[in-house]
Amino acid sequence: MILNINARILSKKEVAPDVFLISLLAPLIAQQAIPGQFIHIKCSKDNYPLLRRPLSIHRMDKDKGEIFILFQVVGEGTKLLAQRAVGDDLNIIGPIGNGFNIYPKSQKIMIVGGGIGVAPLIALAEKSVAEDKEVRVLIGASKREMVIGEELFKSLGANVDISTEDGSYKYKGLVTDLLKEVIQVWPPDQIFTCGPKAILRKIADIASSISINCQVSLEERMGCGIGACLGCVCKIKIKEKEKNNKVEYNYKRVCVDGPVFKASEVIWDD
Amino acid sequence: MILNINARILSKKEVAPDVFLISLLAPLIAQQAIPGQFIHIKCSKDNYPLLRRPLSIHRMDKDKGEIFILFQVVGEGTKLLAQRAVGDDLNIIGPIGNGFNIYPKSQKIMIVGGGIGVAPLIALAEKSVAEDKEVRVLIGASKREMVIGEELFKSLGANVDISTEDGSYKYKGLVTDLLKEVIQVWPPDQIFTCGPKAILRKIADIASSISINCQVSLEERMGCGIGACLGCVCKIKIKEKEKNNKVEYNYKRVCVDGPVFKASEVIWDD
Amino acid sequence: MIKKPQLEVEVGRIRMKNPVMTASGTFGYGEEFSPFIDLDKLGAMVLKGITLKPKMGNPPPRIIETPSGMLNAIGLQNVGLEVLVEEKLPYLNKFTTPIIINISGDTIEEYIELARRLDEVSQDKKIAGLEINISCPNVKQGGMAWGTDPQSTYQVVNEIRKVTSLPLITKLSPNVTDIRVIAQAAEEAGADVISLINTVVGMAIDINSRQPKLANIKGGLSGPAVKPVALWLVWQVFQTVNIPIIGMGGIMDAQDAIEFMIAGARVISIGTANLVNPQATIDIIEGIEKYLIDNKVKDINELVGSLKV
Amino acid sequence: MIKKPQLEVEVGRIRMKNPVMTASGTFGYGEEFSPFIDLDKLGAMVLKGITLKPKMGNPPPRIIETPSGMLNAIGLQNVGLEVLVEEKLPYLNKFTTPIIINISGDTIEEYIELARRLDEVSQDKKIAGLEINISCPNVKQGGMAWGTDPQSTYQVVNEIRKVTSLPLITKLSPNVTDIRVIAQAAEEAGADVISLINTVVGMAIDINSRQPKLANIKGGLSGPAVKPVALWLVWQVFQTVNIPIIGMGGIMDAQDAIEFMIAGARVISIGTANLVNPQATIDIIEGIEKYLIDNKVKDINELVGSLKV
Ligand SMILES: Cc1cc2nc3c(=O)[nH]c(=O)nc-3n(C[C@H](O)[C@H](O)[C@H](O)COP(=O)(O)OP(=O)(O)OC[C@H]3O[C@@H](n4cnc5c(N)ncnc54)[C@H](O)[C@@H]3O)c2cc1C
Ligand SMILES: Cc1cc2nc3c(=O)[nH]c(=O)nc-3n(C[C@H](O)[C@H](O)[C@H](O)COP(=O)(O)OP(=O)(O)OC[C@H]3O[C@@H](n4cnc5c(N)ncnc54)[C@H](O)[C@@H]3O)c2cc1C
Ligand SMILES: Cc1cc2nc3c(=O)[nH]c(=O)nc-3n(C[C@H](O)[C@H](O)[C@H](O)COP(=O)(O)O)c2cc1C
Ligand SMILES: Cc1cc2nc3c(=O)[nH]c(=O)nc-3n(C[C@H](O)[C@H](O)[C@H](O)COP(=O)(O)O)c2cc1C
Ligand code: FES
Ligand code: FES
Repeated sequence: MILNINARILSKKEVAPDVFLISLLAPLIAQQAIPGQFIHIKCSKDNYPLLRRPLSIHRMDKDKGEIFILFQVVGEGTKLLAQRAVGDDLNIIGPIGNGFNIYPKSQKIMIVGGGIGVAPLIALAEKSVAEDKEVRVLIGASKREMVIGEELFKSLGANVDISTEDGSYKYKGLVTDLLKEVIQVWPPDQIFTCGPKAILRKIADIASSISINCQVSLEERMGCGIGACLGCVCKIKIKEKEKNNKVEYNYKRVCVDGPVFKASEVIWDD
Repeated sequence: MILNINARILSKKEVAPDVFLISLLAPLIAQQAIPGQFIHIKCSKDNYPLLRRPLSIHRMDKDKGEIFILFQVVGEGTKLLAQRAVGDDLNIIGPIGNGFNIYPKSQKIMIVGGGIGVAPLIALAEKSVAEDKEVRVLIGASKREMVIGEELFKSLGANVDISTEDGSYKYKGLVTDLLKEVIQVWPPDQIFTCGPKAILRKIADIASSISINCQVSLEERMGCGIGACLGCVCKIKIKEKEKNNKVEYNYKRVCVDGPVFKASEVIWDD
Repeated sequence: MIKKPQLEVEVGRIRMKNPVMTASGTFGYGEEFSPFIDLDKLGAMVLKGITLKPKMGNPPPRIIETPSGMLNAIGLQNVGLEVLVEEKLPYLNKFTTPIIINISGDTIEEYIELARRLDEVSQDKKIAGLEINISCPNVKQGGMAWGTDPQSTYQVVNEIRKVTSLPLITKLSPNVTDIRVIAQAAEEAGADVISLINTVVGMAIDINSRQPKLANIKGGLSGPAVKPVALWLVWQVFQTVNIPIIGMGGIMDAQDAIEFMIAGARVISIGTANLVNPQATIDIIEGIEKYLIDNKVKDINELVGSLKV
Repeated sequence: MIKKPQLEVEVGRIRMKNPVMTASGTFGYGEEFSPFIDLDKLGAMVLKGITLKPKMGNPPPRIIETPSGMLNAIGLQNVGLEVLVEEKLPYLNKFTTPIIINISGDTIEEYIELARRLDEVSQDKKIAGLEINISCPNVKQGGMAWGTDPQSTYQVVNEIRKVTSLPLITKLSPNVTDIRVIAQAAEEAGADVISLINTVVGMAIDINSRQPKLANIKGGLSGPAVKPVALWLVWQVFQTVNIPIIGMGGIMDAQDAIEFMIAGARVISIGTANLVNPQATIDIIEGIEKYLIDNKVKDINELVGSLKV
């Protein structure tokens, strides 16, 4: 059941330059939420900026009734959010979306996060570990300071590799290059990924070339966040219709039909 | 010379319910300002709300280079202003306007303030006292908590009378009724007033009936605040043209032709 | 004890508990909002615009935020008439709230066919009325083109009038030189109600890529930014026609809603506000009631067109 | 060392140091802004709209803030042609910045007489061009009525063309069904430049008094709220005419300005932003220069109409 509530801000921390971690008191959302779902947030107290902002549920603590968001300040909405004070109430809608689907039979789980895309992947790693999966995490960042979540993933017992584009930390290059190397030695049963579209697309290609189930968390500009406005669509293949060599597709809503889609179903052409 | 500067907020205090006193570091404005002038303030840091808000210079401390504003929270702009933090920079334009004109030959100065209208009158009382005038102040408020400036006026050596509409403090009734009584025993050389339009109008009538120079500080919605947009006009009589029993008028800009006008020149009909 | 003010209104034979309804395209098929509000409390529900056949809509991005507003270019993605009737209406028919179907066509024949079928359907599915969308800026053919010319407005409404006895609401575009002649044409053609405004055409550009921010290049502006424009157009139409008006455009709260009623709207529609606050409709109903009590207005209908000029 | 980008532009024989000018009515007679900026740094200055005789304007309130915008109903208060020429131009002629006079008439004869007189005057007072305001929503006769019909647009521009060789800018109203036909009419009638948009008609209501917030009932909406609309109309006109375009409507910063240039404006005008930040023009000139350097654009003219669709 999706809720519209005012959630108390319990803590706020700048974990990397312009990247904030906020915890919210939201017991009913924490109870229900599954990894890969998100909340839709009213960042301001007035009508400016107007629309809500979608942010993944970074982690949930069902016992304490808390949820966490981890976000990068990129514009007006996230700027205001970063300025909100501990103790303030934040109006949020959630949990929203389908979440990641970990197949029961999967044993080796590969998690690949690009930049702030690691946000929903911690919860996913937590769940995978709880389900006794072997978990390997690849984190890609532009430079050392922007590597987020390394300690957290490690504390969960995951094997973590890191790439930085400028080579300032660990593997130098794109996380997709790192992925290509790692799967040679450690072929996973499933790949889960979240990050910039260009990265997701490459990972989808890699996964498809070796026929591994890959799930990507997509981002699209949102209006309602609850499936009503059809503002947030992406192109998803219609399987039955792949005739005449022409791929047929539908527009699916990222908010409620996603945000997680099978990489093989996504049409990446825009 | 009118300036556009960022002035540091030095202090902030709620002096009555929803009435705030803020001091700003603005040496060049403090130097030049005369009582009755105002500053035009960007209350928000972004474009929402869009326009500046005009507030009188409540007091100026030329030595310390400080100016004070005293304002009531009535809408979005003043609400944001009240939320600004000490240490923040506030973008302001000023000093603007003509200010009150104390005639050298005047000996008895009557100052009448309605509600938050007392804001610019403290500076005026200060100047009048400094020029060795006898000063009497009447403050009108809705109720006791809303009486503003009593101690300040007294500390300047002014004789202060107060009226409250609900009778919760001193004289019960309108400040205009109080004025009528006081001028019987203490006819002033000049009356200066600021407050709600209905009050100003009545005071103008009283002053005209006994032919005393009366100066009113008017309020009108402002755009630029610097005389360019013609948004803030009021009707001011054209003296020479009072022929055919028809009062002729011009639209004068409250921001730079005012905000202080001779009560006898103002056309009150709208 | 304070007596509750009378909130009931009637437009074109559609009786509503209160004057607050939902604007097409911002309320899905109603069901999406059931976690947040009791759909039975609404004055009426207008569903996402429907076409004869399912429509894919425009490529993304479809939504861009602008200062105090948003541009959308959904392009009328919808499930098509038959799915609406078979899958969406049964759920909605569980509620007492009148259901209004917003219809769009590329050709006049499509409009007629839609109206004819819905008229038929309304025998067993509850349909309170049709809203003729001749003002959608986001589809290539049809849409807005119909509503920017009095002749074509007359023609569409008139042809639809012939095939159905359902109450007809004609939804007008603000993108016209003189909305009064369009409103008049709709009235003469047999519309029972005028609704306005649909969105205002606009665009936004990404200065880094130098591309339009919307894949569709242009979109429809809605939200608080357009409120002053919508209010003026409602007031203009109120002075022109004798049929009731549904006012919308940037209504975010009860104050906004009351402005529209004073300007002449008998009913108001909540659009973009639903996206920002899924409880907006209910908050606004309560806010209107409070205003009436505070201002000692016994009947909401007294407010309509009460602007003092 | 980074080479400074080329900022010079030319519209209708008016050469400007940079593409940033001021929008009529928001910059007074220039002098009001001299405490804040160096008027010599501007691309051009357009003065408050002038009429043949002095005009009183509308009663107050004349300005109301709206979400991300403002409504104004100044009603063209101005000192009249003679005072402009005798008292305002001498001061402005001390600067090198081109001065453009925005003219309004109730009748076509008034427009002609204004243009004729200004043409005469331009022998010894420097006048770079005339902007024909056929789009003011705040005056009873004349104003916007001229600019909402292609025939009357053609007529006004054509008659003015006959009496002056000064560069002619025609300022268009956004309150029309199809701005392209109006722009075309202006071009055919001999306009050298098109400027747009003037304000969008709107209103606001005080729900306590139930009166319009503006004494004039309606006013013109400007500011960020209208930016998406203005941008779309500039892009429409850019695809239609061959003469250069001056774009305006809600430009608050350099990013906004660049959007307009990409959409097809060779020059941009700053209106409402002047009221919010009297240094806006200078900030925007600097911001544009920075963008050009960052994006390695050598000449500002390369940006004009470079939208990728
Ligand atoms: C399902 C989902 C989950 C997300 N989870 C996270 C997260 O956990 N942490 C995080 O830092 N970011 C996340 N994002 C991206 C985040 O929503 C945007 O960074 C944010 O909306 C930017 O808002 P702004 O006002 O700061 O930026 P602006 O650029 O000012 O925003 C303008 C508009 O664009 C939209 N927008 C901007 N960037 C994006 C984007 N990448 N995706 C979708 N809409 C965008 C905004 O919502 C807003 O409507 C997620 C996005 C989606 C769709
Ligand atoms: C010369 C001058 C001096 C003033 N001095 C003071 C002062 O010292 N202390 C004080 O508390 N108030 C003063 N005011 C009134 C003050 O400007 C308004 O209360 C304030 O602008 C309200 O802004 P808001 O956003 O809070 O209210 P909103 O109602 O949200 O404002 C909406 C719009 O209306 C305008 N507005 C609202 N009320 C007034 C008003 N009374 N006069 C002019 N414009 C108004 C605002 O500027 C804004 O543009 C003065 C006004 C003027 C013209
Ligand atoms: C996302 C979105 C989708 C819309 N879809 C439709 C539609 O299908 N049919 C229609 O007539 N109007 C549609 N509209 C217009 C709204 O019904 C309404 O007329 C407009 O948004 C103005 O109201 P608002 O400012 O309250 O949103 C849509 C608006 C939005 C924002
Ligand atoms: C207070 C005010 C006065 C204006 N006066 C005039 C005028 O006299 N002549 C004119 O052509 N346009 C006038 N305009 C319109 C502006 O020049 C400009 O076209 C419009 O405001 C849109 O630009 P903006 O959003 O940047 O303000 C006026 C606008 C404002 C806000
Ligand atoms: S954001 Fe409205 S449908 Fe997804
Ligand atoms: S506020 Fe612009 S002239 Fe006074």
